[in-house]
Amino acid sequence: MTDTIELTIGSKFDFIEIVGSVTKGVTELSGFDEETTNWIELAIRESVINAIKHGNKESAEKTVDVTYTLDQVALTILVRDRGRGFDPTCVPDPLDPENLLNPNGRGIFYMKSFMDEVEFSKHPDGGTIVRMTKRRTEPDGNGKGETGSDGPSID
Amino acid sequence: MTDTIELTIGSKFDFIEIVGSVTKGVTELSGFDEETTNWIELAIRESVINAIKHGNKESAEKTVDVTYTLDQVALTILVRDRGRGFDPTCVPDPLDPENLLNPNGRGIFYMKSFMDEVEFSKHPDGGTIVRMTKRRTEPDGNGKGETGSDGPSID
Amino acid sequence: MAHLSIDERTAGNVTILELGGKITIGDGSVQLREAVRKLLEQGHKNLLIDLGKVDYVDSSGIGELVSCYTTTKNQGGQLKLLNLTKKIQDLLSITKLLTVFETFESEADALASFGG
Amino acid sequence: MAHLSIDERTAGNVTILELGGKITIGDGSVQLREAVRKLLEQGHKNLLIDLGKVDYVDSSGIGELVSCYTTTKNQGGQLKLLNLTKKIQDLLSITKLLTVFETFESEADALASFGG
Ligand SMILES: Nc1ncnc2c1ncn2[C@@H]1O[C@H](COP(=O)(O)OP(=O)(O)O)[C@@H](O)[C@H]1O
Ligand SMILES: Nc1ncnc2c1ncn2[C@@H]1O[C@H](COP(=O)(O)OP(=O)(O)O)[C@@H](O)[C@H]1O
Repeated sequence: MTDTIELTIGSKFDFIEIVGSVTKGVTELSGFDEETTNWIELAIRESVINAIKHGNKESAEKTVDVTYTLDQVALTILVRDRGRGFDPTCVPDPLDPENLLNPNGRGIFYMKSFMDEVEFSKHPDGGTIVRMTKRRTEPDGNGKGETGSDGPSID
Repeated sequence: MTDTIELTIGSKFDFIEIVGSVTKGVTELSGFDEETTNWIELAIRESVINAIKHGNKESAEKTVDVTYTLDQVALTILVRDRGRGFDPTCVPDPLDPENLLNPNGRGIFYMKSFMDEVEFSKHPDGGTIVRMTKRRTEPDGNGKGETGSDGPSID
Repeated sequence: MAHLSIDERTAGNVTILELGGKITIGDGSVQLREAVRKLLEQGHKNLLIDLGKVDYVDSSGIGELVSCYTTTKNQGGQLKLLNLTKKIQDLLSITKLLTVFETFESEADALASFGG
Repeated sequence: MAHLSIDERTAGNVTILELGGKITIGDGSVQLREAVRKLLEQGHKNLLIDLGKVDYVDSSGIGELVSCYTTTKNQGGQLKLLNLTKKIQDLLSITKLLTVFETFESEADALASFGG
């Protein structure tokens, strides 16, 4: 069985809290533990902030769509904006020593750290689609159940 | 300026909490006080429960759309289901002494008590649309600002 | 999420059900119905429902309180309410249910009302 | 909603900024920047940021801490961090910022580290 929830907002940072609370609600329903829920919420917020800021450039009439799809294997979240798109392979690495003190440039890195998969594509009608997946069970299918402390790997 | 937020869910009671938290987020952004926020949340939950239960009859593939529109005058919320519709003039009055001990039949009454306007209509493609409005300012335009304790009138 | 907790205790011939959390469509309402049904089956007919820690009730929850009231009365028992929150008070009031339920703000008064 | 609170106090030659709430895009980040800018202008160059009561930070918030660090250093001052929550610790760690910031779990140790 598949469950889907869709949320559409205008391009205002004020609405980020609402995206956060829907994300929290969906991840809790999905059975993720509290820590994983927090990291998923952070990843989605970062993606929606990028959609508002870099994609729609805060123009009020452009919307951001967030779609949550839960199946037995994973929670998949799509974030779509109406911007010009960008080349994700050209984004500077925030771990590069020369970028370490850059005040920007960590959003996509956090998204990739906290989600199992992050893919960028262009919507046929224009705009960027970010597709993020978090698996509900261990990838090797050993039946360990919900991912436990699947947070970032700390060195 | 007008702000719109749209939320679409499948017909599952599990999703009511998510509708509640979006409603709370939107009403807080609208500047309604805590008590008014609680009553608006209750009204919207009742309407979405009706859409899932009586409208879509809990069939998983039918969706419920909730649209929040905020302008300077009011917060307007539309709840749309994919059901057969009903005649709201035929709903029994829960205050009628013979209905007082009926375990059901208070949802629409609460919606009308806590919102300024509640209207039912049929969507051209089928299904019921419930349109609920809560004014942000006093109706006589005397500039009193946000509605204060605009809760139910207690006898 | 969205759960009702029910703590039972006895004071003389009265069973007090201390509810916490949410009495809403689905879980909460069903749990309350089951708890009351079981007590009535076991012969406990004086029921006092303490609502002080209930933070959310919807029309299903109000309806469930009405159902429990009726079921208890039909079996010769009494069901009364203790510690209404402002929200519940308002929801009962506008649907004229304060004329149906006996409600109390003090446990001692409530217990005394059931008689010996 | 979503607000940052900033309490300032002085211990010897160190100004402690006790943050509470959220350091996120918009409000939170701007408030922190303004507070640090003002302190530097007033000649307070030893800054200790207490993050113990911060419950939410996003990449903008982390970026703002980096900005404040750089600005302070460029003006000949020092900015250090106290009481990282687990979340902030993780966010700094995976972006290798624990190699940049001096961090402390005890206020006394932090104060001592600034020297007399
Ligand atoms: N939705 C988007 N549309 C256009 N450009 C984007 C989008 N998301 C990210 N980018 C680009 O990728 C860069 C890196 O993004 P990110 O890692 O989130 O850091 P930051 O937002 O702090 O710059 C952005 O500066 C922007 O140029
Ligand atoms: N969206 C809807 N679609 C079809 N019928 C509805 C809808 N909403 C309400 N109704 C009808 O109106 C009646 C009264 O609704 P309500 O006052 O919410 O009480 P309850 O849901 O407890 O019966 C319902 O029993 C149902 O017959």
